[in-house]
Amino acid sequence: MNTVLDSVVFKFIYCMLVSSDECANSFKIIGSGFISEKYAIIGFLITAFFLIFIIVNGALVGVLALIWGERRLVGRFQARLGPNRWGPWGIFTPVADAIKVMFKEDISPTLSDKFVFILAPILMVVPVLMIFAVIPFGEATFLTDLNVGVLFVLAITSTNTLSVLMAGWGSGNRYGIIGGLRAVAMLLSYEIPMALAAVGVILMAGSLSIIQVIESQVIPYAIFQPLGFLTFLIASTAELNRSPFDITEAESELIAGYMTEYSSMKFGLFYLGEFMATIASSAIIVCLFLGGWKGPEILPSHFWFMIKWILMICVFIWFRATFPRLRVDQIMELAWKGLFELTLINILSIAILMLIWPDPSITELWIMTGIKWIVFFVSLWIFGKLLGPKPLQKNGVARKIVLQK
Amino acid sequence: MFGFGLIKGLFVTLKNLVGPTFTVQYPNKRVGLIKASKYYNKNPFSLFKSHPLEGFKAIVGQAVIKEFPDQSPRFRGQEFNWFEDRCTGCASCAKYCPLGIIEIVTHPGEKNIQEGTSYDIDVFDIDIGRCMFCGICVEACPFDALHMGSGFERAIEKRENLVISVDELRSAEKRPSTWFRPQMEKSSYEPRNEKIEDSHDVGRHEKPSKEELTKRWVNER
Amino acid sequence: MSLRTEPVTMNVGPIHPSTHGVFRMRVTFDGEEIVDVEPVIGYLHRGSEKLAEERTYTQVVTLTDRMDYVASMTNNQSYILSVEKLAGITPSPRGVWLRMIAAELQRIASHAVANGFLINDLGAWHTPLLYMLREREKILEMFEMLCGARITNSYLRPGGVFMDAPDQFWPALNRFLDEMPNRIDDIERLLTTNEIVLIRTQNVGVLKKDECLNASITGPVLRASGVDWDLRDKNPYDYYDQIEFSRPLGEIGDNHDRFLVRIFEMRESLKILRQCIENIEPGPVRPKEVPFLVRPPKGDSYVPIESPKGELGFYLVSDGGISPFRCHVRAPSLINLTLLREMVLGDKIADLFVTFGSIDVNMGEVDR
Amino acid sequence: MTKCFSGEKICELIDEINPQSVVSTNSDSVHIQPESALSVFSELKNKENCQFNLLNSLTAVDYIDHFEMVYHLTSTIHNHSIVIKIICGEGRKEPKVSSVVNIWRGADLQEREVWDLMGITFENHPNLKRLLLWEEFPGHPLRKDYLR
Repeated sequence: MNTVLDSVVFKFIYCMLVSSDECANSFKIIGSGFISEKYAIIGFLITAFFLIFIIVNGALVGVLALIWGERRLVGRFQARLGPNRWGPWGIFTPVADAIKVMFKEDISPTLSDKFVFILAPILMVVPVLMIFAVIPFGEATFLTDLNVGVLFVLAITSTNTLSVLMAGWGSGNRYGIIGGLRAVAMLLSYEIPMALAAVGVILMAGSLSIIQVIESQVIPYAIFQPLGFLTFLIASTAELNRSPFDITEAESELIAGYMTEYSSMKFGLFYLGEFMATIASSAIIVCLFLGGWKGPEILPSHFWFMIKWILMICVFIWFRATFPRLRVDQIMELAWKGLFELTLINILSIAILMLIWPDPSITELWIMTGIKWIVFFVSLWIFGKLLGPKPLQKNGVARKIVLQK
Repeated sequence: MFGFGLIKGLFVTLKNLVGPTFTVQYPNKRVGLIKASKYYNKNPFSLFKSHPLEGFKAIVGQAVIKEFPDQSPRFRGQEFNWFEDRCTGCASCAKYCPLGIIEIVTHPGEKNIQEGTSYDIDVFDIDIGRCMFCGICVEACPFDALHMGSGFERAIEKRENLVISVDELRSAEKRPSTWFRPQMEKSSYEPRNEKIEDSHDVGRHEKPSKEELTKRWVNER
Repeated sequence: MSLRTEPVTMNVGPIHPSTHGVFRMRVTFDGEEIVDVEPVIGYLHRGSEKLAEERTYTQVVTLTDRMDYVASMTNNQSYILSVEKLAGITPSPRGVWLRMIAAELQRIASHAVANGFLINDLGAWHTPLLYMLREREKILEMFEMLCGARITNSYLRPGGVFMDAPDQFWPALNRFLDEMPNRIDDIERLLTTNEIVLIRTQNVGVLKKDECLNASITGPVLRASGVDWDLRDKNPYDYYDQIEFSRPLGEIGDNHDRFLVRIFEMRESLKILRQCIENIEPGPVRPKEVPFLVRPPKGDSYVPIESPKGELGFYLVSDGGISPFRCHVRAPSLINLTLLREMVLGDKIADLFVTFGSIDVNMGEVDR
Repeated sequence: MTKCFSGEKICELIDEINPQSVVSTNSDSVHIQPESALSVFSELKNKENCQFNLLNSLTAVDYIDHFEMVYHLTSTIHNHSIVIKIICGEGRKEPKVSSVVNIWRGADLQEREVWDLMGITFENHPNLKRLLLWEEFPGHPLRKDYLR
């Protein structure tokens, strides 16, 4: 198991603070710090605090960048300019947004359950921040390497459900309640395909540690198991409440769903949590399916991770700009009748292939990839037939618009 | 195959991502070096001499220039254009206004004789705050004295200031719209770029001379 | 096992993102299912009919602009036709062709807005809506060339139109006619085969042929149900009898049919526009003898036209004065709302807004 | 082209149904008696040579000494149309006609609108409430004697 101490950054700062032989060996130039080995725990705490400070603020800056990027990119997808007033190319728009949100009046409705109402936005942000603890931002650059990293991520993300329900219930608004209940139904359902899609990865990697998963990817799992990638992508889009699965907020139906009654910084926290979840979730997808920091060695590993990360976020924005929303029953249908079975097929096919080739060489891996793609197309075709838009025909004749002369 | 329609849709949005935008950065547009030098009518090097700040901004594409959306010469805008020389104070505009927002007070005078007797204008108030820019007053004006304006940036802080008085009308810049004035359209006149000061240029017919008036109103009766 | 549930009554609107204005529905939900809907309207009531009784016939044109504010040209057209019939005015041919061009452009614009907002109600984050509005923008620019205003046009006058089209109008129109088919193709590529749109709209909000006719529902909604009833063809006004066009008919009458019918009608309008350009001839746009103050004889008139929303007609009664004695608007948007409750009962909450959007009502016209 | 029947033709059509119904005949419309209106309308909708299945428009006019209901009917099958008028509320006293909602569902909102703005009561209307104005609104604004 890799511990916290294996992270290069951590070691670097730790050794600047603490004088010990181990540090003197690993970082010869710096030598040892000024805290004696007796009080090493203080050095440890200071280092940990410093790193957490960086990660949290990095996430916040990332959210600001994402808000700008999303608005700008969606604008371009819609053939308009997007925000362009504040600063060059409008890059200070999120700052102006943040200032506006902070200085708005904080309203809590009379009918609301105050404790729950206030607790909900806080619960939204904290778990998402915890995900960043296990993300490796580059080779040997991570906060910690849990041996159950994937499990940790899946467990932490599911707590979002609770906060959405609390927000919907606590605000005492009917739109809010409907939004919250929809969220519970949808988020709980999509936990299962998400976890099962991750099982395919875990089977191949043979480990739950995210670092191990990345290191085991000779071919990125997105290419190696397209079915798993597709289901994980769809499920995580649903987990993020993003279009086409944004029924919890559903602007055209429920106004803003569970955050209808929120204003000021409470709303800001929801906003923050949502965008941070997008960033974190993209990072997870990059780690599990796109080979993490791996890439040709012309660029440092961190760059590869950043490029993939940003591309993944752009894909989410692209989805949002293109797709209409699904209805609530269709979403549940997709989860239970579609994705659930598809992930099972994925796991089954991987298990069979691993039985045939327990220790595959590169050629055998490519053969396995080919088989996986065949399985992908066949299963998608079958499920499209079963679940797709059925009544294209009426009385067996394809429906069309008649042009009466 | 299932999902094919979704993928087609994704490519349509992708096509629009790289395509042109249809909104404009009104009123200030941020542009690069080439467009900025074209706007200041300089070559890029002399731009640095005359407008150093704008020149440096232009290197990163941040030079600020004015940009207006396209506007038809017939645009029925604010700031009514009124030519006192042509106005006889008949108050047709006030009568035909569907909302009755024009107020005219006159007294008999000698100043603006068009055809027959005339009245001098004391009060000519137009309540722009209630105006809906239908242009029926302009259509009703028999002497082409009143014209629609071409502006649209008349946001002000107080509602009282939305009433245009006669002095304001007199002193205002004359950029009449060509709405219901086909004679102005023939000369390819652009209200955005050109002003009209002479009231002879806006009418359908010339102002008659004293002799003609005498002939018409005295001798022929 | 069945759960004990309790219906929840909720006010949707008048301030709600997808009620297309200030429409209010008192909706009762049971979980996600709709149990009861009662439309409550009147938030935009301005008393246009009463106001018209105190204005001259020309001044009323400005009131008609504000009824269906996404299709002012067809409103003007309907009103002017009624006045012409009442006063016995024969319009100038060029004026008639010009107002037909304006009306067909307006139909494209209105259908573009209807389809865009329908997809917006489906939750498409405004993308198809903005593509549609981009096309509408070109039409509005052409209207600005014609009459100096973009939405409240007041372009038509008894006897024709008030001013001939400027020189730059015809190239702009031709460019639009060349580009628009590609744009509609784009929209179709984006939406008509989109699986999400298909499963959301098919077999939702179904209107049967007979129900539809019995409830006086007209326009694209009626044609989507399969009734071949288009007043441009069945009761041609202006010069529509000299023009060949086909009428798209749906089969089932669900939301998807209504969406498709509007898309096809946009293509048909382009065809009509091309024929109008071919047929238009030089001449005056308005007969000289028509006075500024129209003073029709005693009597009444009702000329229905096919507006983008349905059959629009002005019932005018004259007592021989300079203003109408009574001016009644047969507003298609209001009457198309008759069956809203029947259409959405038993559907999900999300379908309510899609069905409402697919009827394409305009609150300015509903409340007048 | 929709064939608009002249007054005499409409009179003939209605005489086949109920000979006493027609009060007077104009050039393009007929006035019928309010009492027999419902039976005439239902026959007009169902009779083979009429089949007026589309109620285009339903409105009321205030002629100061009486009110007049105006019905524009069209048949989408034969493509012809008629105009029928009913005089009600002579001397401005409680104008009252029978509702046609059971014949044409499309009359629902239009009759509510007429009741709201003109104050004509429709008997047997299932839901005769104010449509555009609020319930407590005094008077009926489209009447000629309505003053703010």
